[in-house]
Amino acid sequence: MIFYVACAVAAWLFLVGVYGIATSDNLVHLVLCLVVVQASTYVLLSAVGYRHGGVAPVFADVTQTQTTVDSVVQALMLTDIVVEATVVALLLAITVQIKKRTGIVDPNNVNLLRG
Amino acid sequence: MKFPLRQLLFFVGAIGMAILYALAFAHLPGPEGLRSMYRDVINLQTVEQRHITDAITAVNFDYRGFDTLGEEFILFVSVMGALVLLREEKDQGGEKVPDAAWPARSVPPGDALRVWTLWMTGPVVLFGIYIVVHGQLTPGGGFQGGVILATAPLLIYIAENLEVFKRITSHEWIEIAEAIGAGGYALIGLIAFFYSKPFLTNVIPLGPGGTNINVLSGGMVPLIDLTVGLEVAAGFVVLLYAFLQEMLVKQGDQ
Amino acid sequence: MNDAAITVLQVMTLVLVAATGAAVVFTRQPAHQMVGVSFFGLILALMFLLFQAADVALSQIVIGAVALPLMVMLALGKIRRQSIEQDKKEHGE
Amino acid sequence: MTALPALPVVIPLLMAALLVALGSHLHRRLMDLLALLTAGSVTGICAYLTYKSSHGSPIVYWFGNWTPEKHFALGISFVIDPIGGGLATLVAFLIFAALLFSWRYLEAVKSLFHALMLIFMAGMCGLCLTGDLFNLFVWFEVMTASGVTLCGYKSEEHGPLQGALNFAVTNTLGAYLTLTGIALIYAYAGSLNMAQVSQTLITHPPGGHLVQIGFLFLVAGFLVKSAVFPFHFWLADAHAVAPTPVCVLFSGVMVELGLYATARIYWSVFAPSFHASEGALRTVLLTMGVLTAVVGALQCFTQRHLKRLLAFSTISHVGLMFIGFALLDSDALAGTAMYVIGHGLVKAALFICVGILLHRFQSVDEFELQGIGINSPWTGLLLFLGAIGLSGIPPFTNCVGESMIDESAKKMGLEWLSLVFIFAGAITSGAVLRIGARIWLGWGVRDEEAISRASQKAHLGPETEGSHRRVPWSMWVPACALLLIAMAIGEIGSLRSATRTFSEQMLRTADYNALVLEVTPMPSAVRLDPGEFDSSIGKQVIALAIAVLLALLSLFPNLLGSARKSLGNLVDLALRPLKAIHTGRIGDFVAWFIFGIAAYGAILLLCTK
Repeated sequence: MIFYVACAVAAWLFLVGVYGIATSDNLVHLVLCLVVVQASTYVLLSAVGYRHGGVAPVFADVTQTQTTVDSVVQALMLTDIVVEATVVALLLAITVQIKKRTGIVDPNNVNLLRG
Repeated sequence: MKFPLRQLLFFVGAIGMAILYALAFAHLPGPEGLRSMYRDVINLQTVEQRHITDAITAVNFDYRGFDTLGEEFILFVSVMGALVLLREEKDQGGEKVPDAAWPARSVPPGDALRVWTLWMTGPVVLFGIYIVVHGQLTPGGGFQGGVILATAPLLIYIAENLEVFKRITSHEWIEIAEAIGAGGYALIGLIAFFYSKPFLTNVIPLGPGGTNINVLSGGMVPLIDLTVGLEVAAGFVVLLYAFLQEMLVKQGDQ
Repeated sequence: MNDAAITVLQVMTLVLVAATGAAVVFTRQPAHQMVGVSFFGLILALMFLLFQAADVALSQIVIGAVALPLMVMLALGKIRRQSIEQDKKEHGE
Repeated sequence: MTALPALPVVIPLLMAALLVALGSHLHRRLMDLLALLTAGSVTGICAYLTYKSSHGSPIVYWFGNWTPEKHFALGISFVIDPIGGGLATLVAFLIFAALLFSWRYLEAVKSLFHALMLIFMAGMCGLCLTGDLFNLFVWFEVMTASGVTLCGYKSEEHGPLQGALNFAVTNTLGAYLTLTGIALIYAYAGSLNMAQVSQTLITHPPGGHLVQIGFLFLVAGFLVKSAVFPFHFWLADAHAVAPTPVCVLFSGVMVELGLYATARIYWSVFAPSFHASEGALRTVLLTMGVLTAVVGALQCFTQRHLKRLLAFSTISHVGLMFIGFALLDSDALAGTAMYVIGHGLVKAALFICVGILLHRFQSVDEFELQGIGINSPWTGLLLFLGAIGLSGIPPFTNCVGESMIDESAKKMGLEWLSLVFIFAGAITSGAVLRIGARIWLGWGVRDEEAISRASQKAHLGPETEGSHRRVPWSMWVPACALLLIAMAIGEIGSLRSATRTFSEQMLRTADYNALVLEVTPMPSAVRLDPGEFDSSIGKQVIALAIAVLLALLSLFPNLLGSARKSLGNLVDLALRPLKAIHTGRIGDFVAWFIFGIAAYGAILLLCTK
């Protein structure tokens, strides 16, 4: 059951985050909404990697015969977290610079590309 | 496009997406039926074959080490990106702020805070190093430890020892350290070529195994762990510094 | 702790994740939102712990609850300062 | 072979780290040389790997020496077949051309520009060669992060920042959906290697629509990358503002890589499980292709910003390439491969021409530049050649590709697709002819009001330093070389037979699985002949004629006489909705993204029998 709850939460986070981006009027707000969208992948991945009654696959404390959760998925999530940090850093840098150049942080107004 | 129209477009799409999600999840086998071949093979092998107890570190730095190489360079690029995007243009002369412009904080910290934060720096650095070097034994590793290490200079800033802070962060060597960290990962991968093995093969002696696994076990894994720790620590210092400098420069103008 | 208790905890955290995620989105004030995001990061870390992902939880704490809000805070500080300057310029002229 | 397959990724990464480390101590020219040397050697290595894999089986390379144990893939593999390897060669070659062009490029922020270009190259090569789903995602992210930074490189201007923002947000959203897809597939199949997943899907076919939805989510990021309608908005914005050498890469290969990844995922993983819904997938892909081709072409003709114009032309041509892939047939795929090569070379050359204009006259506005080109006639000649190439006239390589796709469409009873090719080819080529005629021949009515409007717009700053009087050899040589190659290789019969042979090989999923997991060499590919296709160039001549006519009419609307006004109104009316949706606002793009995925998903599921 927990698996399907997690899946539903993942879908919810994705859509609610995208809604935030679509209606955002502040670039910092937009970046943080993107963090929420990314959290959707965290939730989904941790549900996919979880096994009922499983323990963390650290064999200092557990023996190899015990059920463990999926280590591969956790490695993927670590990469995912790095991606999150980099995306946020890049987007915030862009935001700060846009503010500096135009004085505006509203994504609906920063519109210099029409041509 | 008018705002309500955009919302309409989104909601129609969102309903569709929700249905797609539901249909996809409904046909997943659920936690009991999930296939776990990958996990099973790795769980069985990691201690004997790799002398590593933390299976996640084994996957990260050995079984799927090539992914992590790419991941390190994503971080590397984004640090460069923040530097490129946040740089001050040259033509506005005098943007390079003289040392005098480094600000005093508006509210100077009390002595107690200063002493306490400075005192904290040591343990934070030690904790960071501990997390880095124990990567293959317990949860944590180069990445987590690296970020912890990167917060140490900030503590110094809070304690307002600006001279030390600047000496730590504003020097070129921190960028060099980052490049060495990222490049070092790839270099370790090259060692395998001398043994006629594919890139990133773990050809270094695995060290103590079985119940004696320690910080030196795992062959190339502890080495990679260190390079990752170096890269992440340096990378985040540069990153935080780039944002912090943005703020400090303007404070200096006032 | 028995299995049932863990499952209950997991469900509770998941619901909390869903709620705080929505709260982050619907807080339109970036300064308030930043607090929300650090809280969200912590809840996610808790969720990872309950799903037996200690490595991920540690990463999430250092990134999601420390480094990320720090970057946001610095960026916000910068943006606010610029707004003040712009106001000054406008009033000065 | 224990080292070589890894090098296209490892060499540029190492060199990038070295350049950053040495950064300020290196002379600019030395950095240029090192970067060029890296790109050159990667081109050589990729070409050699392609050659090797075409004489025998595709090369399978297991990183960390994790060869499959009991037929289970533990590690990450590169699977280098001639199609992927050839694309990687094209990538490295275009990077070389772009680096050569930027020999005199804007002063670098330390060594960061070169390092970013090299990492961008590593990401693209990795994407071409990998045989692992998550590894594909990692290289996708490497490409996105370095691409965004390169796009916003001139961060002192407004435009690049906005372009980079749109690029970053849309591509990141796409990447998250791709990751969701990977999670779904991993949850079902329990592995990440493409061959392994494919095999699990065959032996344990999942119920319901899991395969279709998983595929759609998985390729979502790549659809965004390849600028399929309605995910294409970011591309024009990014192109319009990115530095010229970066545009060369965005248009020349990055967009095509999105298509390649989609095709690779389909043929290496999903094709056998899609048996029942192949028709539905064809419908979806054809819809994508036709919509993208038409919208891109129409938007292209209405632009006056040269880079933006070329960007929309790229979008249109990507639509055509998607049509080639949509037929899900080996001959059409071979045609698409030829088309990718031809288009990549021609479009890269065209962007370099625009870069030369920007270098000489500091503007990329059609009206501002009117008649000014007389001072650099050779650039004009190159641009006209490129324009003709876009319409798909022999001897350009994309012409051959187009004929091959046409032929295969005819076999399926989809003759009408050639109309789309004529339409898109004629309009995009007409647009480039129009700007050529206006800038170099000075044709067209001079519109002072339009010029003044242009000067109010945020202008592109100069990208070069020093004298602007001459065009240095490092700028025009790459453009000439690219066009010459595009013309020379199309008619080579052995290239045609090779693309046909190896496209056919790419379609054999079962052999691919056996190769990767059981180390069974692929049965050596039967060399196919260059293929019979309608070699009459009637259609292409019609397209070119329409292009010339369109260019003339838009330059001299008075030729239409009294019909001018009503026709103009009609065109305006038809284009208004298109203009209205290209808002440049990130919120709209995101809404379109969600809507587009849902709509394509709906078509896919509803058409599945």
